[in-house]
Parts: sequence; C-alpha cells; structure tokens
Amino acid sequence: MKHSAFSNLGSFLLGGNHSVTSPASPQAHQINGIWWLMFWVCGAAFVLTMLSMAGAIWRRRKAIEVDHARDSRRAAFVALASGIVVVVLFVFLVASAVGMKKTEYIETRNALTIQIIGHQWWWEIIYNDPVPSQIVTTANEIHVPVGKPVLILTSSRDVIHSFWAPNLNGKRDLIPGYQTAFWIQADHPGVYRGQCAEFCGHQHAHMGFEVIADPAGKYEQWKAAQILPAKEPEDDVKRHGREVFLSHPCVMCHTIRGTDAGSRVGPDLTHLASRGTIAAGTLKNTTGNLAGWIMNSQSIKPGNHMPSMSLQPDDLQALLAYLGSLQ
Amino acid sequence: MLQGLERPSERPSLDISDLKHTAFGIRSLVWWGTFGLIVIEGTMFAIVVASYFYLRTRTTEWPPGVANPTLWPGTVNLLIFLASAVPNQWLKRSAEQLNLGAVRIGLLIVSLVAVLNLAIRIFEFPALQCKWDTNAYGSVVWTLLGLHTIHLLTDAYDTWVLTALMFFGPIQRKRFVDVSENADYWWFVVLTWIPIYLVIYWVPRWL
Amino acid sequence: MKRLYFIVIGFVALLLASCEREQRRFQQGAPSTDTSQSHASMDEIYPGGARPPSNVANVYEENAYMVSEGKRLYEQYNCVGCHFHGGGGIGPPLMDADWIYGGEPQNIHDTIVEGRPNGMPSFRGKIPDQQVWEITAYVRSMSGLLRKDVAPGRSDDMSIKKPEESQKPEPPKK
Amino acid sequence: MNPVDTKPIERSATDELLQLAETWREPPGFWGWFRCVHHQTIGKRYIVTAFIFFLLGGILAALMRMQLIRPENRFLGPDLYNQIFTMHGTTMMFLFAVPMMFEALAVYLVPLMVGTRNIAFPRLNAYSYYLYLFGAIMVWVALLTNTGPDAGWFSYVPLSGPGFAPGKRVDFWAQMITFTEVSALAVAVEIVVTVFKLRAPGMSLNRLPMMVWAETIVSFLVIFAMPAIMLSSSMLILDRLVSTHFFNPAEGGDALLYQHLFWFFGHPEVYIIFIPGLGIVSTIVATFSRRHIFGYMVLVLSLIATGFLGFGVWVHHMFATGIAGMGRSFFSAASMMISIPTTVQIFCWLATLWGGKLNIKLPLLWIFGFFFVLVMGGLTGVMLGVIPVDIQVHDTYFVVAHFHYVLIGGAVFPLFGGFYYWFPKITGRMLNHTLGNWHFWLFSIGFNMTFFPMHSLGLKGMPRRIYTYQPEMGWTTLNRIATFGAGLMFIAVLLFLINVFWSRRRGVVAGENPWGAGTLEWATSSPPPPYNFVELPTVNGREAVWDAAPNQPVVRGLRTDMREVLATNVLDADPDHKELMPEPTIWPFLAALATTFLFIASIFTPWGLVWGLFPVAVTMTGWFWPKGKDKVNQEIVEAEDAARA
Repeated sequence: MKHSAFSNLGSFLLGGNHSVTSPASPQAHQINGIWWLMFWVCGAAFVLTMLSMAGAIWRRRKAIEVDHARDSRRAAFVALASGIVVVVLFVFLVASAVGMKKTEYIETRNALTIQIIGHQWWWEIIYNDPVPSQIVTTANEIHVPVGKPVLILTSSRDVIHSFWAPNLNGKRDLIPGYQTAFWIQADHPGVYRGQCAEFCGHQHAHMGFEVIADPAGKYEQWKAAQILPAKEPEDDVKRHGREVFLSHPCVMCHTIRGTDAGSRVGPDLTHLASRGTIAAGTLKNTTGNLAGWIMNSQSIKPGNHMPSMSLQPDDLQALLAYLGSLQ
Repeated sequence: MLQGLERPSERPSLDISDLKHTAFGIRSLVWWGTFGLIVIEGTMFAIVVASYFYLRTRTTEWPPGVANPTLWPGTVNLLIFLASAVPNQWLKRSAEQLNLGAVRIGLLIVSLVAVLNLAIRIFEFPALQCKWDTNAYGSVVWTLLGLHTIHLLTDAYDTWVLTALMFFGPIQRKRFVDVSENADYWWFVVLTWIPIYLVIYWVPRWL
Repeated sequence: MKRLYFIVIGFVALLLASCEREQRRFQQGAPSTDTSQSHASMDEIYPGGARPPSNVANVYEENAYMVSEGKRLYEQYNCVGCHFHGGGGIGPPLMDADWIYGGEPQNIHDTIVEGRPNGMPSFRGKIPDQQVWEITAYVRSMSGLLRKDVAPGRSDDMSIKKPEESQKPEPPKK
Repeated sequence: MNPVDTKPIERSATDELLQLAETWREPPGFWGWFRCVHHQTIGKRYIVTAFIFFLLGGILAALMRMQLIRPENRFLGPDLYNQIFTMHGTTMMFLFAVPMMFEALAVYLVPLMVGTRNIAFPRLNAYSYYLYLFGAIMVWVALLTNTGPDAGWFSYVPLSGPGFAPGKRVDFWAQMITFTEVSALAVAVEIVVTVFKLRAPGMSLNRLPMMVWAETIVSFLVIFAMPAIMLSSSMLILDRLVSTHFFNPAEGGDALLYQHLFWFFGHPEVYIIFIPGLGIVSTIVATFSRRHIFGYMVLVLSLIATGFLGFGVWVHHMFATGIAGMGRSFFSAASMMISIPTTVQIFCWLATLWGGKLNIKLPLLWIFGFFFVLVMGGLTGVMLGVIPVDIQVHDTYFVVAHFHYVLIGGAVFPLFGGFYYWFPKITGRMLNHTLGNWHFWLFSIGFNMTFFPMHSLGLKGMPRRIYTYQPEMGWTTLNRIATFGAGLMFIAVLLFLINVFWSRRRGVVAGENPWGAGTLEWATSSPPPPYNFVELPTVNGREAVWDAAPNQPVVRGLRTDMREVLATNVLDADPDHKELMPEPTIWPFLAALATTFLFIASIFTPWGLVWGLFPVAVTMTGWFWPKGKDKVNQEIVEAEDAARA
C-alpha cells in the first residue's frame, strides 16, 4: 500500500511514455543514470548548504559579539569545501564525456536510416531506399524495429524545429540549411511519444509524433503494407469519397499514392487509416475526430496551414469512408 | 534642503582648494569616457569581422559568385588615413599645449581630410562589386564598410563642430580636452580601418 | 491646441492601421460577402480587355499575415510553375503594370477561380475562397500595389528578384 | 594624498549649506522634470520605471499561468499567447532586470557609495534614461495594438525573419533592443568613469564596497556583451527590411550565426543581472552580521572570474543544435567551471554569517531566501552543463524552472532585500515589518510552488513555449499547482506595493543610518540631499563608516556656488583635479526624442535612418555647445586657476 502510494507519486512527478526518467533505449538509460547520480549528489550538496546556513542562524543570532578569532579556521573550511566542489564537478565532467560518447557516436552498422523533415507543424518521415518504388513516406508516426539501431537524418523546410522523444534520446534541432544525424534504438516494444521542442510558431504546442517500436517481423509487415499504393475504393460511397478528395482543396496539398493527388505540401495520406493519430499527434484517429478536423481544423489548431473545409454532409461522409479505407 | 546642518563641522579637513580644473589624457573624465566608447565600438567591429569569417566557413567559394572588390578606393583611403595620423597627432599635442592657433589649423586640416575620406568612401561601396542584398557576403561587407563609415561620419561631424567651436565659440581649457579626445577618436577610426581594409579587400584574395 | 488634436488623431489612426496590419485571422469569411459564386463567367471575358473594375475592396491587402499566407500558397500551389516569381515565363508576368484580365482584386480573384484561356486553369472549388483572396493580395503586392509595411520581405531562398516590400508601385495600366 | 590639515576651519555653515542646496537643486515645475540631470533623480526614475515593467511582466506571467491552468484551454489563443510569452521574457530581461539590477541601482547607489556629488556624464545619464523609457513604451504600445513581438525573447531566425514573421512585430522587438542597449552601454561608461575617477579620497581600489565592485564588473560585461546583441538584432532588422542575407541559407547566410551572436550576449546577460544581486548579498550579509565581509579579495576575484567565464559558455545554449563534439566539451567544462566562483562566494557568505552577530531583519531574511533558491537553481544549472542531461531537458520546463530559480533567486530575492535595505535611505522612512514578513513568506512559498513543479514537468516532457497541452499528457495537476503558486506571488507583490505606498508617508522615520551599516551612502542624511554629502568624506577602510578614524578628515575646498566635484586618480583615489558638473538642461531629452524618431522611423523605411540623422545631429550639437551657466562657470573657474598659477 505504502509502496504503491510512493510509486504513484513517482509516476506523477516523473513517469510516462513521454518522460526522461522512463528510459527505453541505451542512450536514454545512460542519461537517466547520469541524471540520478547528479540528483543525489546535488541533493546532498543542497541539504548540506542549507544545514550550514540554518546552523549559522541558530548559533549566531544570539551571539554576543562578532567572532573574528576563528576566521582562519573558516578560511580552511571554505578552501576545503571549494576543493570538494571542484572534485565533484570534475566527476560530473567525466560522466558527461562518457555519456556523450555513448549517446552521440553514430551507429551505422546495419542501421535503418530514416529521414525526418520538420514542417510547420507536422513531421514528414521518409524511409529511404535506393529503389524509388520502395521509398515509404509517412507523417507523424515513426515505426522502428526493436533492438535495431535507427539512424535519423534531420532537416527542416521552414523554421527551426527540434526532434525529441525523451524515452529514447535527447533532442536534436532541425535547422534549415543543415542536415544532422543521430541515432535511437528502442529496447522494448511500445509507443513512445515525442514532441517538437523548439518554438516554431502558432502550433508549436501541437506538433507531436509517436515512435512505435515493433518486433522485427511486425515492423517488416508494416513496412511492406506502407510501400503499396492506396487501395482502390471498393464501393460507390468510397469512390464518391475519392472524387470529393480530388475535386476539393484536399488535393492541393496531400498525396495519395495511386491517385492523381501528389502534392507534398501536407502529410502523405496514402495509408492514413493505419496511423494512430491525426493532426501531428493531436487527436486520436477516429472517424469523428477526422470529421471535426476536416471541417474545423482552424479551431482545433488555430493558425495551422490546413484550411477548414465546407463540405456537404453527403460529401463529408463519403470522404470519411474513403479516408477510413486507406489502411 | 538643509539636512546635515547639525553635523559638527569641527572635523579635520583635507583641503583641495588649490587643485586645478580639467586635466588631459588618462587623468581626465572625458578620456575615460572616450576610452569606454572606443572599447564598445571596437567590440562591435570585432564581432562583425568574426561574423565575416563565420560566414566564410559556410561556403566553398569566396567571394561567392561575385568579383573581388576593386582595390583602389579603399587603398587610397588607407593612405589618406595613415597620412592623417600626422596632423592629427600634431593637433592633439597642440591642444594639450593650449595652442589655439595651431589647434585651429589642425582642426581645419583634419576636417578637410575627413571630407576627403568621406568623398572617397562614396567610391568604395561600388568597388565592393556587389550589393548588400546580393548574398550573405554582400551583406556582411556592406555592414562592415557601413559601420566604419558611420564612425567616420560621426567623428567627421564631431570635428566640424569642434572646428566651429574653436573659431566662433567660447575658448575654454575644457574645449582643448575635447579636441584632444576627438583626436584620440580619430586615431581609433584610422587604426580600425587597417584590419577592416584587409578583411574587405584582401581576405577575398587570400582565402 | 488644435494641432495637438490633429497629432493625437493621426497617432491613433496610425495605431489602428497597425492593428489591422497585424491581425492574425485564422478563420473568417472572405472580403466580399458572396464570392463563392464568382461574378465572372467565361463568355464575358476576352483577352486584352478587363472587366470594369469591381468595387470589392480586398481587406486582406491591409493585413501582413494574410499577404504572407498568400505568398506561401503562391509557392506551394505551384503558381511559380508558370508565372515564376512574378517575372512570368509560361504564364504572363505578374510584377509589371500590364494586366490582361484586369488588375483589380476582383479581377485577379476571378482569374484564379475561373481560369483563363491559353493555360490558366480554373481553381474553382480547389482553393478555398479565403486563400484565393490571400493569393490575390499577394499577387498585387508583386507589382508594388500594397503598402510597404504590409508587403512581404525577402524569403529564405535564392534572391532572384526584389522582395515585394521594395517593389516600385506599378499601377495597373488597363 | 595632500597633507592633512588638522585645524578646524571657521566658516559660516548655514550660508554655505543654503548655497550648496541652491546650486544642486533640481529644476522645479513641469518643464523642470525634463531637465533634471542629478543621479538620484534619474536613479529613482529608473527604479520606479523598471519596477513598473516588473509588474507588467508579472501580469503577463499571470496571464500565461491562467492559460496553462488546464489542458486545451481557450483563454488565450496561440497568437496572443506567443505575443505574451515573448513580451514576458523581453520585459523581464530587457525592461526590468537589466535596467533595475544594473542601471537603476548603479546610477542611484554608486555615486553615493563612492562619495561624490554626481555621476560622471550626468547628461548622458538623463539621455540614457529617456531612451530606455521611450524604447520600453514603444514596444508596449506595440503589444497593446496587437503588434507585440511573437518570436520569443530570443527571436531565433528564421521564425523571426522576413519569411515567417510578417508585419512589424519583430521589427519593434529589434528596435527595442537598440534603445535599451544604447541606454545600458551609456550607463556602463558612466559607471566605469565614476568608479575610476570620482571616488572619495582614500578609497583605493582595494577598498571599493562590494556593491560598487559588482556594478563595475557588470559595466565591463555590458561593454563587451551588448554590442553582440545590438549587432544581431540589427542584422535581423536588415534582413527583414532591406533584404540582406545574413541568415538566409540559400544565399550563404546561416541561421546558427544568429544564435552564436545572441548567446554571446545572452549568457553574459545572465551575469549582468546576477552579479549586482551578488553585490547586494555581500552588502547585506556584512551589515547584518555586523562585521566585515569574510574573504573580500576572494569575493572580488570571484566576481571578476565570473565575468570572464561568462563569455566562454554561450554554446551551452546550443548543445541541441548538433554542432561539433570537441567544442561542446570545452563549453560544457566552462559551464561547470563558472559555478565555482559562485560556490566560493556562497561559502564566504556562510563564513561571514558564522563569524558575525546576526541582526535578523527583513533584508537578511530575503538573503536567506536567496540562499535557498539560488543554490537550488545553481545545482540544476550544473546538471544543465552536463551535455547528455542538457540535450534531454533543454527547452523544457526543467529549464524554465532552472532559470527562474537562478534569476529570481539571484536577482529578485536580493533586490527585494535591497529594497528593504535602501528604502529608508531613498525615502527617509522604514518599510513596515509585518507587511514585509507577509510579503517575504507569501512570495517565497508562492515562488517554490510555481517553479518547483516545473522541474517535474520538464522531466515529464513538457516543452517550453507551448500555449497549451493535451489532457492525456499528465501535466495538468502540476500546472495547476504552479498557477496557484503564481497567484500567491501576485498577492505578495501587491502587499509589497501597499507597504511602499503606506510607508512612504507613514513609515517610521529612519534617520541617517538605521541598520548601522558601513558604506558611505549611510554617512549622509536620509534621503540624501541633492548634493549627496555636506562635505565630501574621506575613506580609511573597506567599510568607510565603520573604519573611520576618530578624526577622519573631510574634504574641504569645493565650491558651493557651482556644481563642482573632486576627481581622484584611478588606483589610490588621491585628489587629482576638480571638474564642473553640468547644470540642468533640456538637451538630453530633446536628443532622446530625436533618437527615438530615428529608431522608430527606420522601422518603416530605411530612409528614416537618413532623415532621422539630422534632428539627432542638431540636438547633439545643442547639447554639446557651451552656453548659459555652464559656460560662465567654466570661465570663472578657469580664470581663477590661471590667476592662482
């Protein structure tokens, strides 16, 4: 009982699938270790300082006179304490260097390479392949195989963003004009949330993504499905939905591979229905949310680049049915 | 406003009534003020130059896509600047000797030299062979040259006002301090031109 | 005293002007009340002659954010593909004083919505009306028709033309 | 030093004092307000103005906390929230912290502490104040007309650049920087010259009060750091207005250049705010321990070391950009090293407390608060110096917590302590003790309630600068606690305001030296007369009042019918020569108006820069040209000098 209250408090203060202190990768483990080392050492330093301040208040507020006599002893104390601080800082520095080495060297051997491009306010994710037809483009949802190093190449098309999935590694800025590389590796299957960490304009708050770590087999399945073009609609409603998509503003920005829609302004929707969230991790991908998003995107994410649509109810239903079929 | 009236005045004193007013050089307040200003502006120049070299590292070709700056206007200005050091230093010395006649002549010379500098400066901007909005190289060299021109212009203006003052205004010892400090500032304008000249005109040829 | 009065009025007017310039309107109706059905129809228009200018004022032309959105859409909807950055190419140039189909906001709006012969496609239904007006405002900024404090500055790409804010005004000739 | 004449001089004290008061009297009336050049007047204006901006910045903070009290709140939209958080940071850093900790305190206190009658270059001082005021008003009027800058107080490109920040919002931000930095640079020069040249005889450099050391070192930091931000904001505005390409990667520019320049200023900026706080702490600790500060030389060297190292750590704001490895290790090491001097200072203060006889009054209470808050903030700062931890918590609420602990702990806590400490000097009356206690405890509890949970929020992944968050993130409760804490702080500050307004009229009369303190500002009446000291003091030790010899001489021989001050030499403060300080004048105000016209006009057209130069040149010439009483007095004293020679 007591234990569970304590761990409840712990998860209230620290835990979650979007947390520095619930590491799920070698790098995050390493950083978590350094964090706790520093936490305890710094905590002790804080307590000692406060105790010596309290001691001074306690002893000296009733003092009858100023005490210069023991100043030389105090000098020794100051020198000693400062020396200890220097040593502790040196230990931290070594921990930092070691941690950096572990978190930052780039693991390229049999690594999976993913290119991540930041946009105002969503993430474009590209699984590159020498064969153009094998390239997978998706958005806001990164699938990785468990236990395999993933090399991430970052860049940005507009302003600076920062890619950060705290359970997996520290953040990395996406800077226009620069391409940088770093790597993550998930130890366990799971869904790890991430979010943009560099202020990027109106919808900086709603620029999330998910990293989904799957066992190798499941990952391959997912990837094979993603390579395929969009499914042909199998009934009239969905066919009408596709018509709606192609004759309305949707087509100006989105791609659905296998149709005439090929614009790269917004996220690739070829396999929209396979994703867990929409609007960059803002809403669960349900039909209701999708309808709300299409009709009223500007009230959900004010200022984002998708205009709110005005569609007839029939058209909307057909469009939803079509989008819902894009597994 | 009579607080402190009741203070006993029966204290020993340090009598300073014999001290003089105004001093030259490091003793004067104005020298330290000018010095502060020079440090600030010098830092500013240093940071623009650092930005220049930083931008240099961001591209392979330098100057990128434009021709090297034409040498003559900057070089002529450099020579004039260097030559101006002589009358300027003479002006400074004359001011410290409170020699009004010499100061008036010196101020006239330096004022005219400044006009000459400014006139040639007009040719320096086209000599850069690019505009400020051509590319980042253009932006930084224009800024560097522009910033130096602002200093040249302010010191020129300051010199003109001082010249007017020494001819038409009240002649005071304090004004000679101002002349002397103005000469120091001219030194600053001259000395900063040397590295800036090298950066603008020669670094594109060397790097 | 009277002068002070004028100064105050002028200052307030300036502030109000800046208010409009700085609005970020994410969702709202387009300038004219009923433009979803365009005034233009194909049989009325012919190259070389403009419609009589309509009196619909494009309030977006007072709004820097809307104009910059127009600029973004102009690139993203690939208007650059034909008109380039205003200098023209496949399509006519947009930064000069010549307007084949009229240079008033309503004319440009209609041109985008209806399309024009010889290549300009119709974007009816594909571009929401608010965005059409944004693009319209931007197109007019390319020939310097907007206030300088509203027109966009340079973008983060190759500097192939002057930014709209430093474009000399080119009032429509026709 | 000149030989000391030990004979008391017979003089008609009343006549001389009347004359002195008349000479140094500030001009009365409405127009007189614009002509004042005395450091006390300007200093008080700085204090009041900066405090008003503290309150305004606080209101913005309260609005943000209201917005974040629950997930997906619709109280402020993203556009307004972005303006508000940008203006909160901008106001607190540029319009409150630097003007208050540096300009206000230095301008008011330093001339009193070094024992002179006015600051060096008093007209420049007035000019700097008006520039600060006009710049601050400009950016706040912009906010109130929905033109508030919205790209963050750091205004990173390209988000703040021409492509992504349409309108004039960011231009106003960039020009506000120019206003406030010109102002700070001017004050920095004045303070350096005042400290180097106008000290009381006998106050050699190794006897400077700690507060004066702090403000002097800060002056140097300002001189070397502020040009970087003036330049980066100018490059930004040039990119926006005349299409330069400093930050455009497509034309050879670079977005990271902006960050380098900004943080080359931005980190020393933290120390510009923090070092005066350390000066206040040293002052208050010594006074209320009733003994000389322990380790004076060590403290001074620590301040200097902090100032130096402050320039070597800027890249730790950029660890997440992925720039090269070796450089980062260097900056990581420097970032940890910089905590050493501050740690040493904390130990020295503890040693002072242990060796003193404590007089626990409100100022000291705030210093105890400072210890608690600053040590916590400093320790999280060390954590942030470790790169692997930094790249995790960088740009999260952990950092928000960290720098509020450091800045509020390192500046606002000492500042409130300083308010309680110097209020009697400035107004002649003590602040109320009971209200003061409520203020302290509510503020401290509210502060920790607001910012402590933010450490947790950061570790739980909450990024900075988000206008809202989703309910499933699990950040709601902690945010709610923080908002309630902010409410407590708000009430505490209101109590402080009530206390100030009440005590100013009805507080206990303070007398010359209510705390029994040792520095020179306490050697004159409260409030000090416009001439600061009836007779300029001489100094015999680090705490001039405590260490004065029984027969400590005073300076005699300064004229009472002119604004005359004594200039001393740099190292030993031996009397050197006399200087006349300028009379009240309207020209600095006019020059500031002209400069304001130049700065604001150039936001709208590059030609503003050209046309604006003319009024500036005219007003500057008017300022410089000798005339009136200044001219006449100068001629009189120079004639006398000549006669004497």
